[in-house]
Amino acid sequence: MVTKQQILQWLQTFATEIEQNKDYLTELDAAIGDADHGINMDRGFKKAIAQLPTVADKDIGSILKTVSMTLISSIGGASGPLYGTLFLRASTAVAGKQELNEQDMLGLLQAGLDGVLGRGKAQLGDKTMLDALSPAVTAFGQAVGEGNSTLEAMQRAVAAGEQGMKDTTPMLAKKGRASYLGERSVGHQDPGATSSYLMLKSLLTVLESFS
Amino acid sequence: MVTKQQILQWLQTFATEIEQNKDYLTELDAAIGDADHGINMDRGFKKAIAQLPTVADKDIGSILKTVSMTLISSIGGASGPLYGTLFLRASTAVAGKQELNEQDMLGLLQAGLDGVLGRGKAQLGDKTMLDALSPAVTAFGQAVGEGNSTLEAMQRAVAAGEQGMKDTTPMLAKKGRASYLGERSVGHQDPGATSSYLMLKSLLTVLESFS
Amino acid sequence: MKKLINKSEDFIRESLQGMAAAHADLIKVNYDPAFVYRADAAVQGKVAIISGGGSGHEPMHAGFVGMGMLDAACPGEVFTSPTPDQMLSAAKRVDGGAGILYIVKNYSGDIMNFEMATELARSEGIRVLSILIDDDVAVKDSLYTQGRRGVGTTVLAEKICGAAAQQGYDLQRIADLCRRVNLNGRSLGIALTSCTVPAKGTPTFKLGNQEIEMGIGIHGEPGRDRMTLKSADEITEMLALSIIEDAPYTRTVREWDEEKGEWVDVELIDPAFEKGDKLLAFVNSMGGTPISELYIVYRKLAEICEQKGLQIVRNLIGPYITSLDMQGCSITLLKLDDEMIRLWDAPVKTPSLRWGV
Amino acid sequence: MKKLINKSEDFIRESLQGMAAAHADLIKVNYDPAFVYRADAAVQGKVAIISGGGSGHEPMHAGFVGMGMLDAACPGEVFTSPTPDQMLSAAKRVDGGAGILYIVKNYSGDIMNFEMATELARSEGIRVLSILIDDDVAVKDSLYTQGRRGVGTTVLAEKICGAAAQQGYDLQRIADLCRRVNLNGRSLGIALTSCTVPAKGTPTFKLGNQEIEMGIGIHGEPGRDRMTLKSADEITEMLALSIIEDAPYTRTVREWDEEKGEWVDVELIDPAFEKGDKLLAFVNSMGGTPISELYIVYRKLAEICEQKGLQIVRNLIGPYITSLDMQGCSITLLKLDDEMIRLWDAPVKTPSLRWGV
Ligand SMILES: Nc1ncnc2c1ncn2[C@@H]1O[C@H](COP(=O)(O)OP(=O)(O)O)[C@@H](O)[C@H]1O
Ligand SMILES: Nc1ncnc2c1ncn2[C@@H]1O[C@H](COP(=O)(O)OP(=O)(O)O)[C@@H](O)[C@H]1O
Ligand SMILES: [Mg+2]
Ligand SMILES: [Mg+2]
Ligand SMILES: [Mg+2]
Ligand SMILES: [Mg+2]
Repeated sequence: MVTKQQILQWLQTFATEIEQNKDYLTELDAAIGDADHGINMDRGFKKAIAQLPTVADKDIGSILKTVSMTLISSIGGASGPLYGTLFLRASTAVAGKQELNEQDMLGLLQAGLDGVLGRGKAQLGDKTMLDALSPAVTAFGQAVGEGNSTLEAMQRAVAAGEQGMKDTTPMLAKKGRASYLGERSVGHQDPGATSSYLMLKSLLTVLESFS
Repeated sequence: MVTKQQILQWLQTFATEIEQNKDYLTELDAAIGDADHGINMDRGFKKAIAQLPTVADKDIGSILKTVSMTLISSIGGASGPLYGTLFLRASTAVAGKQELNEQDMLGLLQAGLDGVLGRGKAQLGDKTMLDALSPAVTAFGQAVGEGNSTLEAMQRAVAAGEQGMKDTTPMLAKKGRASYLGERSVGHQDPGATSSYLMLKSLLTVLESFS
Repeated sequence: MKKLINKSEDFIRESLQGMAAAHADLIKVNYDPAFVYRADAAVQGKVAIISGGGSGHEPMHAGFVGMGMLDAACPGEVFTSPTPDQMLSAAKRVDGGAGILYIVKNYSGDIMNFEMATELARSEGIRVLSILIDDDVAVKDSLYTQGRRGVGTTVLAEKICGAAAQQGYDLQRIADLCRRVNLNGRSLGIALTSCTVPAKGTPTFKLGNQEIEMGIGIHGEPGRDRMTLKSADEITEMLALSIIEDAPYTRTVREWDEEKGEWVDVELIDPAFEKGDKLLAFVNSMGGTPISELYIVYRKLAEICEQKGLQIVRNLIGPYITSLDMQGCSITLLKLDDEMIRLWDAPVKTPSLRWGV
Repeated sequence: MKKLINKSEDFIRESLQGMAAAHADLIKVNYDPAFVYRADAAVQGKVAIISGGGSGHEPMHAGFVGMGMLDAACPGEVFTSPTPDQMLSAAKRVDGGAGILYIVKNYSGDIMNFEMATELARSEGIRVLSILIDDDVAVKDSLYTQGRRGVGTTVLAEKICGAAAQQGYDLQRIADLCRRVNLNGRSLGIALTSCTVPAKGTPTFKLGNQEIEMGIGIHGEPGRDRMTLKSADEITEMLALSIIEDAPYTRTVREWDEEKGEWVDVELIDPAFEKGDKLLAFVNSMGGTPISELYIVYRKLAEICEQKGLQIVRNLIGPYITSLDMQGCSITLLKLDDEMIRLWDAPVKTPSLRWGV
């Protein structure tokens, strides 16, 4: 069971991870975008974390919804609506819950992924955050289907997400700013896929620390 | 006797000298002015030289007047009116002459110097072209007074002008752009004094080559 | 990084405060959420025009708020589209009951945020349409990609639609006009230097002493090609010919269908320029290039247009849609019809565009 | 050097050709000698206002030619005052029979060339007065030196005197007004980077990554002090306080006495600013600094003026008197009286300043 405490800690860990990788994410974005992805994510998640104490006693759905609203109103750009929608849909999937079993976790991740798909209308291989998220969620679902624990499933999800992130490097971008570069977008890792991988990795870190 | 041929050659030599020292004069002006003295002088004297064939059969006064008019209408800035007036007054002093004796030469130089004084209203020690011109003309006059030839007098004039030019380095500028720098103008040689020294030196070079 | 700023996180707010202090007769500023609006908003019975986008393109958009142009502008963080709550608050503040047109530049971020804002506004009973600007011919392909960026034509669309709103056009007519301006406008830009984003503190890309980036956007994103420095005439020729000879451009955009009450996909085609066309020629500084150089570009552009049988009947020259301190320029050509000319000439009174009053 | 130019020797001519092509309704250009003049010159019965100076300060002066401002502008080479024949030809072209005012910035070169032009014009029977602008408080001493440079106040004097001429003021009254504007205006500038003169091709001075030049002029001449980079607020405070607290400034200038028919020395004193004064605040970009940063400066300037009991009643913010591509800014404060306010607000229609028409 993933507890509310672990969810709160996941958000906290992800925010710290973003802060530490702020310059790295921004540099990735400088190469094929507009040099702000780390700055954007850091601004949004700092604000989101600051809101957590006010909702720590609510259910997991409410917590994720607050994160979502803060991201939507403070990030802007592409990542604001995308991460905002991800957390919004995730929050709906787990509305009212105080802890999450394997199926709940799959529901959360799948809903988040669907949110990103619906909002951004990108396809796999377009060189976006989807390319890290989608294989990770698939791997998670498969692992759960095979009867694994959330921790085990998450280990496979993170591995798949990492591979997905790395696979964005040779891709030609079709969505987002990198698409304007045409051929020149090839050879660079996508910043959004990288932050999405960090999000998954943060969750695994927390689960492992509690196991 | 200084012949018309020598005067024409002086102007030509001075123009060449300016061309070769264009960057040097501009760098001197960059330090305490606006980085254009070499560019200005080169533009003006190139145009003046281009006019010489049209007046080569006229008297020395007419030749110098043509130079003056070209400088005035093509240099601008401080050096345009100053060198323009110098040649204008010099031309009046030797109007109608085909060759110049020692007294004529003194008259020419003195009139030119007076022209610069009247136009620019600077004083000795203000860190301007006057600080090279004035001691040179004084030395010339003294040498002629002591019965020397134009060549000998010019040798003394150039030595005095060179010293005067060098003496501008420690001066605090009171006229021209360098004056805006206040104390920071100290320690730099004045560009206008440098071009004036080159003018005197060019004349000496020509006289020596004919002697 | 050398800039006249205090802390980089205060850059936008303090710049807005300066604007508010300087132009109190024209505009007001709301800080949280951030938007700039006409001092006399809401103008009852008039369609309100709202635009917005990342900051760093000043004077666009906030400098174009005022009589005859925008009712509100939503400034995002530097090069980051604003958030839905900014757009929603602005809409509520300037809604004069005749509906709102959002003019949106075609970037993933801008589109998603404006879409969210549109849905929120509608849920509060405000009538909103939005039109996309996608005029940057540097982007070739549109079939499977994001398509073309919105750049210089945005300024022209804001002026023309602002005048239409001022003259009492209704919402649908203004939206149609805005779409027409977009379809008839094309742009291309070049950078001599990179800009420096305050929060990053170092140049976004590095260019050698003899290198330029061709086909840049307005966010310091790299261009399509890097090439050796060329003369102004050669650069102008490259830009102008790429624009003038650009083939008809087809793409599918999502527009709100008011009758159906849903988003629908619409196929739109830019017509190519033709001999005899009347043009507005817009030569824009990316921020660090002085106007003396823009005139050198304009000189060559006018010559090329003349050779091609295109008639420049209006022009705009200066820094209007910039990338912070970037040196470089962009050219926008807009094919004008008589209605657009009339609306272009109509009075405008904003901090950065002003005539006729 | 990276600029949008062709050959450096063609920089000025080609830039003027671009201006002429872009603004044919407002201005015309004569190339040899070079001057820009009102398309409808000579305006009969109106005093003509002519200014001029080195190029590289665009839009000043040529961008200010038109109805309600200058009748002609004489562009010299970059940072080099124009020549007497340019000024004389311009005077002959725009003379409407009511005399001519030359507005001259206080530089050795400008003064000498304008003096020669004035004498030439008079010898041809044209009535000419000239007024010196010397407003740069960076220059302290005046007794034995060239005195203060003419900088930002020039733009304001051209607008105000241009309006006066348009309204039918006679020559002496306009000259007196121009002198009054100069005595009430004070400026100070700062550079973050050096400019690069096209013909030279390298920056005029070198500044370290963390260095700025305080008290620069407009020709890339070094300032009075080099200091480490500071925040916008600190820089604005330094500039503003140096201007506001500047003591009354006395100097002797040469003016033409029409009755005596000769040059006379006149002692002039700038009054100091006082609590309650109404001001025009002009925040100017040196060319490479974008308007977003100017607003940050304006924000602090407005705050300081308020603290000092000075009331900003008009402002001008943008690149109006520049140094090519230099990054930096200058502040000009002009104490206004009611007549000046009225003339400032009067219609103006030039390539770079336009309102009221
Ligand atoms: N339509 C889209 N669908 C999914 N992800 C997208 C889309 N557009 C952009 N992204 C992601 O957003 C990332 C960029 O985010 P960010 O730099 O914060 O926004 P912006 O591009 O507005 O500056 C990209 O690296 C990409 O992963
Ligand atoms: N009033 C003056 N009297 C004499 N010489 C002067 C005066 N003002 C300037 N100069 C000379 O002019 C030189 C600068 O010439 P130049 O750089 O061509 O003109 P500008 O200062 O207009 O750029 C100075 O170095 C100085 O020698
Ligand atoms: Mg980005
Ligand atoms: Mg000089
Ligand atoms: Mg962005
Ligand atoms: Mg000069």
